[in-house]
Amino acid sequence: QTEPLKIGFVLVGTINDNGWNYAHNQARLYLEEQLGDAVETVYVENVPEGPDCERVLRELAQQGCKLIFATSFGFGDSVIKVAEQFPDITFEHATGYMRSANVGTYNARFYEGRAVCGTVAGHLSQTGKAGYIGSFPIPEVVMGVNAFVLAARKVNPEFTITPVYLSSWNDPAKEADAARAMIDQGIDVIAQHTDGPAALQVAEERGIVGGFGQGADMSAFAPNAQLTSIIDNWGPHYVKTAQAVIDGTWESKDSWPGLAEGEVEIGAYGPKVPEDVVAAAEAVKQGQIDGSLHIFTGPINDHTGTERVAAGVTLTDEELLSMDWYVEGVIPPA
Amino acid sequence: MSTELLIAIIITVVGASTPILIAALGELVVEKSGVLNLGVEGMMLVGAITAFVVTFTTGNHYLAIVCAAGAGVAASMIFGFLTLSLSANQTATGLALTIFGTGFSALAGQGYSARPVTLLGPLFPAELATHPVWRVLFGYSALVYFSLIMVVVVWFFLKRTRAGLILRAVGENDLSAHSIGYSVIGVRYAAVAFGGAMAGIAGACFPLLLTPQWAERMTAGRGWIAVALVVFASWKPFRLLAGAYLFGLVMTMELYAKAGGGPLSSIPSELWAAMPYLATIVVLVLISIRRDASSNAPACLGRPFLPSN
Amino acid sequence: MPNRLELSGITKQFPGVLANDNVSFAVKPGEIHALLGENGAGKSTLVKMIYGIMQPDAGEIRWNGEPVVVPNPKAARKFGIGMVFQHFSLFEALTVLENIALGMDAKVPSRELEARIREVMATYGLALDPHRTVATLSVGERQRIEIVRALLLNPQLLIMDEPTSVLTPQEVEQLFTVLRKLAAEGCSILYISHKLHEIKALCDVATILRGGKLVDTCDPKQETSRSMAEKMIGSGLKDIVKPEGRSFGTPKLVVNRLSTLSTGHFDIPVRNVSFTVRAGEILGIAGVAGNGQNALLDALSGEVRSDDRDAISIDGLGIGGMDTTERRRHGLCAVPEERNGHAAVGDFSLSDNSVLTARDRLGMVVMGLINSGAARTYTGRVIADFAVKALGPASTAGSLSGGNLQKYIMGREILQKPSVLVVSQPTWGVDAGAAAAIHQALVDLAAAGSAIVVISQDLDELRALADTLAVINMGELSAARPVKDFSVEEIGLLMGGVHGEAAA
Amino acid sequence: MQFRLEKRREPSRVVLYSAPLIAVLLTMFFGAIIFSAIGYDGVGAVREIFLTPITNSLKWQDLAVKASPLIIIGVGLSIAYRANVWNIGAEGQYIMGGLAATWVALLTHGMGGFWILPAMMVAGFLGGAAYAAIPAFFKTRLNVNEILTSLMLTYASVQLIYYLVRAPWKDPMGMGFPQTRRFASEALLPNIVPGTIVHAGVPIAIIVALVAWFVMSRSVFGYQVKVVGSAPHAARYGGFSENKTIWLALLLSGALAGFAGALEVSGPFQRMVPGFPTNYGFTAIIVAFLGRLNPLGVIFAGIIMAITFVGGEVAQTTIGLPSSASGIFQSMMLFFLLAGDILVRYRLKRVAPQGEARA
Ligand SMILES: Nc1ncnc2c1ncn2[C@@H]1O[C@H](COP(=O)(O)OP(=O)(O)OP(=O)(O)O)[C@@H](O)[C@H]1O
Ligand SMILES: Nc1ncnc2c1ncn2[C@@H]1O[C@H](COP(=O)(O)OP(=O)(O)OP(=O)(O)O)[C@@H](O)[C@H]1O
Ligand SMILES: [Mg+2]
Ligand SMILES: [Mg+2]
Repeated sequence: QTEPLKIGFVLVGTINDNGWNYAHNQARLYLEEQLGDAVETVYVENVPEGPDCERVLRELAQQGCKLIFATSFGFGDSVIKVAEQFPDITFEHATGYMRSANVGTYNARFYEGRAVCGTVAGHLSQTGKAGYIGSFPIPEVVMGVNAFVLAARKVNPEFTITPVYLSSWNDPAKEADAARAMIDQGIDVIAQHTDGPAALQVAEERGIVGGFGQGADMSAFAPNAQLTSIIDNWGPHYVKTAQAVIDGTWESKDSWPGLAEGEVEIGAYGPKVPEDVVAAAEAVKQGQIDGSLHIFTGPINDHTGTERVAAGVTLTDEELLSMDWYVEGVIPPA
Repeated sequence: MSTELLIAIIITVVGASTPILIAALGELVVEKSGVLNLGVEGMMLVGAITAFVVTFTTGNHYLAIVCAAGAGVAASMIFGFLTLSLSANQTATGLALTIFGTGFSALAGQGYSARPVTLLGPLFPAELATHPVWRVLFGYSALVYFSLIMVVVVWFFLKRTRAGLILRAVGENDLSAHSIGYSVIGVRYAAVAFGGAMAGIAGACFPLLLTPQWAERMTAGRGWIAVALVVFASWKPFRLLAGAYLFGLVMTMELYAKAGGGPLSSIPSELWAAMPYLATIVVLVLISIRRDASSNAPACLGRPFLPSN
Repeated sequence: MPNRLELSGITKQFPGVLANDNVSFAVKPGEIHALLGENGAGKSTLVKMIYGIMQPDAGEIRWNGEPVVVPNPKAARKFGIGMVFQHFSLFEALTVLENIALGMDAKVPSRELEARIREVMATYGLALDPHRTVATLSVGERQRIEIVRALLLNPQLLIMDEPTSVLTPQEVEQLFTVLRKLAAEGCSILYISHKLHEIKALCDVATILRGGKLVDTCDPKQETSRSMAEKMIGSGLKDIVKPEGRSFGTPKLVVNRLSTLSTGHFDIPVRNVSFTVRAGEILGIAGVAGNGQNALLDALSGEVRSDDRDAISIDGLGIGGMDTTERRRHGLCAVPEERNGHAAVGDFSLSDNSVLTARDRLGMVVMGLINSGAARTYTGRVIADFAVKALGPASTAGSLSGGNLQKYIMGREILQKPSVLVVSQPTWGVDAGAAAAIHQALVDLAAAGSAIVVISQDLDELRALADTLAVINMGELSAARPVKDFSVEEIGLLMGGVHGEAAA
Repeated sequence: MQFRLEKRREPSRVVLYSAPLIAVLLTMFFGAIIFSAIGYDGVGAVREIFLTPITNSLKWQDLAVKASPLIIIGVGLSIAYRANVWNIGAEGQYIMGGLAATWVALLTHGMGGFWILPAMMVAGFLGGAAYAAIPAFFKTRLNVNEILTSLMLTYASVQLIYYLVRAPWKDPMGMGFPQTRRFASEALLPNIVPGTIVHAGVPIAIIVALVAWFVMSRSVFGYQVKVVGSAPHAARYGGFSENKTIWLALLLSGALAGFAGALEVSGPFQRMVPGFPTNYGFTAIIVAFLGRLNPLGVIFAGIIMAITFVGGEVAQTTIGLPSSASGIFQSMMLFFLLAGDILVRYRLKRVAPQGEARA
């Protein structure tokens, strides 16, 4: 009888955030369910980025975790440092880019989901204006904004999107007010990169065309307004990684799966989305799954109208991960 | 700017201002009695989670508001017991109360964050608020009218009633009030409890008025703004009203400017986010330049009451 | 007719102090009854129990013949007991009307209340504007509020705890007229004061407490001030030994056209004050509280500095621009009237309090560090020389009684042998024995060649102590003259702001 | 049987110094009861939070590293609070100190030199002091409440980090993520115990506290702070300027907070990140009180707070206690301490029930 593999999770927020950390915790539960007695998991929530994270990682290592998932970008430095001290423990860092012998990185191609949402928005929006609520303009978010509007403009070439950054990770009241401000100024589709359902709830209340669940299905909060949702499904990756560690086949690499691998899922479509739009959206989804469509394939102009990507050229992953410019159709903030 | 948009902005500003106004009104009464309770943020969080849980389990918004007020009172009584009965340092106790409220609400709110509730609907029948102009007057939920009525009530209470006079007297000179036979501690307990109830209701505004969900630390620092506003308003209820709406405006303008993509949207979002806080400082300074403001401060504010017998 | 008030066996124990020990006496209707005693004899404690602020540990209170319990001041007022406090219980930011309303138990509509106030004021000849904010009123006017407040209740017993310590002689006389009128109407008055000649002039009976025990009841009209004082302290009273026919030396402290700015809301600044004090001379400055004494003391001590270097000089050296520390180095020490919190820090030990003012003159600081041994030694000397009742240099200042703290503070300054000493209210609220000791120390310091300025509201004190006298009124100082050239009436008129010819 | 509070003639030193210990014990006791009552392993929670970090020697380095910024900031705050100056914006001053040090590190990136680290420390000192100068200026000039200004400035400083690391200071090699580049080795705080994470900031914290203790208890400056704090009138009378003391108290507490920021950014963080504000400034307020506003006490209080943080994480992993529990334990500790304060000035006395007393 071998010891179960002890797996630790380090979460930047609470598992009750309805979003990012919630999704990771769901995946942890999925992992336990899938591998049963072979694994044992623990998690630490609300871990600040920086030295506190370092301490938590060491704590988990000392408690006998052989595999540790650190699920926030800001944990990167700490992971690299602690991994050096514990060479026989495997670390996986979400959304990071620094790897070492025992540190791997993983992320999900959320932009693929954004493209599906953008397609729905392009079809349904009457004003042709969408809003996008984010906390900070980091590449991850910029990529999502761009994917969304690129897809929408394939349907409606006049489509625009206005990103609004709140400069705060967690202020649902402000998210709701931002949604109100958007709706009051003619925006009828809202996407958000913040974790909570606040914006969707406003969309529901105001009866605009709608919005999209982020990270998880949020139809409970907005049964009519949620057009569809992007679901973070980390479970398969966790199962695969844990199995690889158990089997001794794990090696350090970057894993960036998307719709095709089931890492990103598109949730159920809302009642407002008619058949033909569902079909169009599913086509975009399928295209990305079978590789026939990559949303960041040229020609792409930036927001000033200058061509940034020539026809037929596709942006590399490297370029995507450091994206700091907006495509045409984005009304850029500062 | 179209009238429609103007009205829409007004409505959003009113919503954003209401919790701050309610909490600040409570704190104003507390401070008028000579007590400085810095635990507003903590009490608001306790109120918010209570309101959420009650709404979620019973669906009754008004019951939720009452329970939030009760929870706020309960939290404020920790503060009251320590500072009034045991003469503990008010600043430290208030800070501890905020830490406590944050921790308590997070603990109590476990498992509630993936749960939806509904907002408290408008008080008046929808027919009254069909026309946009009528909507500005009749389109709000009871919490908004409550906040406005409380401005008048607090003003009237402090200025026109005997109980208000006694409360001011206690804040002005506790030893004298004691020697002519008023229960300083009793009056202050009442004031602190009122402050707690108002902070609890202010907290209830978050799930019931602004965004129908529970999220940890969802008050996001607005309790502190409420405390600052009391000084800003130099302890006057109507100035408090103006102040709260000014802040609601600053906080909301940012979002309208960005969402509208106008020239103001080129201000970095970090500067926008810092604006309410910087504005608070600027206003505190402006108020202080006019010397009379501080003379309106209750003379015993923040000092423990230590009668000689 | 039964006694209005009868106390029997009243006892009150505080930790370590038996404040009242089996005290029994009675007050008849219409009687003006004095309560006398040294500091800490238990007078305030006793009346606080009558008024319901405190509860006796044992004993009985009878009111109009009935045994009663007075649980709180409200109940006392219901019985018809009014009280004017030793320390006023007014709310500065509120109006006269609001202050009075607060003292009423029933809610009276403000219009009606105002009418009744005007009526009471007319009856007793008290003038006051009900709508003024208290902060803008003089001390005498403030006391009138307290009296009106008590009178509105139609009291059968009025308790007054040291009401005259802050009034001009004329105001005292007015007060006495009111009290006599009240007594004639049948109201009893329980009157506490340290001013024995007032007791003689006003009271019918005097009850004397010592150490919490009742030691004597007498008729003050049959006694001398001295005999009453000796009963209070239980032994013979020492006189100030003041060498006759002293000659004064050269001018030491010269103040020349000193003016201050108005600082706070209601502080009166001083204008164009000039005087000279010579070595060996004691200059008394009389005046009603709130006429600029505080501003004068602050300006002299250096707490408020002057723009004009030469407005104040010591031995010819202009010190107007110096702060308190520098002035102390040049020999000027000062004692403000407020003891706890101004002249001393209540939370600090006496030793640490010595560091507050004596650190430079007595070398308690070496290279920025405090030599606590030196501070302790010096404090021990002060305690011994001035008979301060304290456990030792490590006792906190706040644990001392007011009188003992005052002795310590005076001792702390006097033993520094300042060449100029400015003191305010050196014996305010201090009992006769301690006051005599402080007076003697001041006289001795002057005899050793220091120049002394005594600011006081107590004319008896000034007349006994000072060589020359000036009167301060509304921030202006009259010319200084030898004290024996003044009559009490003249000083009183000057204090009230009447100058020159009118005074003659 | 009833109890009554009775004023002591002299404040009790025994209670003064034993109260924090009693507060900790009461917190453990009631914490165990409360958490058991709501369905957690209460005894386990107390054991893991309060005892494991002490008994497990692997945790000592964590305690030291976590406690040292708390101690440095707490020492500064205890001095300010003694002067009756309520600086609750230490978090902002800590941030500004960190930013100032970062600025030096980025400016000197690529230059070698032993002077870089000291320059960063000086910058941290000045940065924190400069930020504290704002409330000091408004307080002394216009009598604006320093509690509010210092707090509001904290929120503003957080946004300043966000802005700087997102735009002008962004790591060019950082894949667009909002953080600065990693500091060069000259700008990193050295480790002093090989094989651990204990950096030079740890002994510095102890030294800061000891020096502050000496200054506060022996020097005229310490005396001045205490007089101004307990009796401003008496201070003026004794020749101490209240305004000057407010300035000194705010600058000193700000400088120490900024210094802590510089140590943190050059030590554990090694670059500026949006997650740099970790509430040290707010937690240090509790530390200052728990330490009785005495620099020596602050050392112990800092360690106790560090224990609750470290233990809080242990309890999460071992017994599944939610992270919010540490906040509840911390506030309970402070509540008990503040409640116990009254026994410094008063004693509890048993009194016979009413009725019997009146014979
Ligand atoms: N709670 C207390 N416990 C012990 N002693 C006390 C307490 N409160 C007051 N005292 C004692 O009371 C005295 C101070 O009271 P107070 O100032 O009324 O004195 P006093 O004798 O009336 O002097 P004065 O009239 O000059 O002010 C001190 O001797 C102090 O020891
Ligand atoms: N609240 C108190 N707690 C403890 N002791 C007290 C208290 N109040 C007064 N005492 C003590 O009781 C004694 C009587 O004080 P009391 O104030 O009655 O004296 P007093 O005769 O009014 O003196 P004074 O002439 O100074 O006003 C003093 O020794 C004082 O120290
Ligand atoms: Mg007394
Ligand atoms: Mg008395």
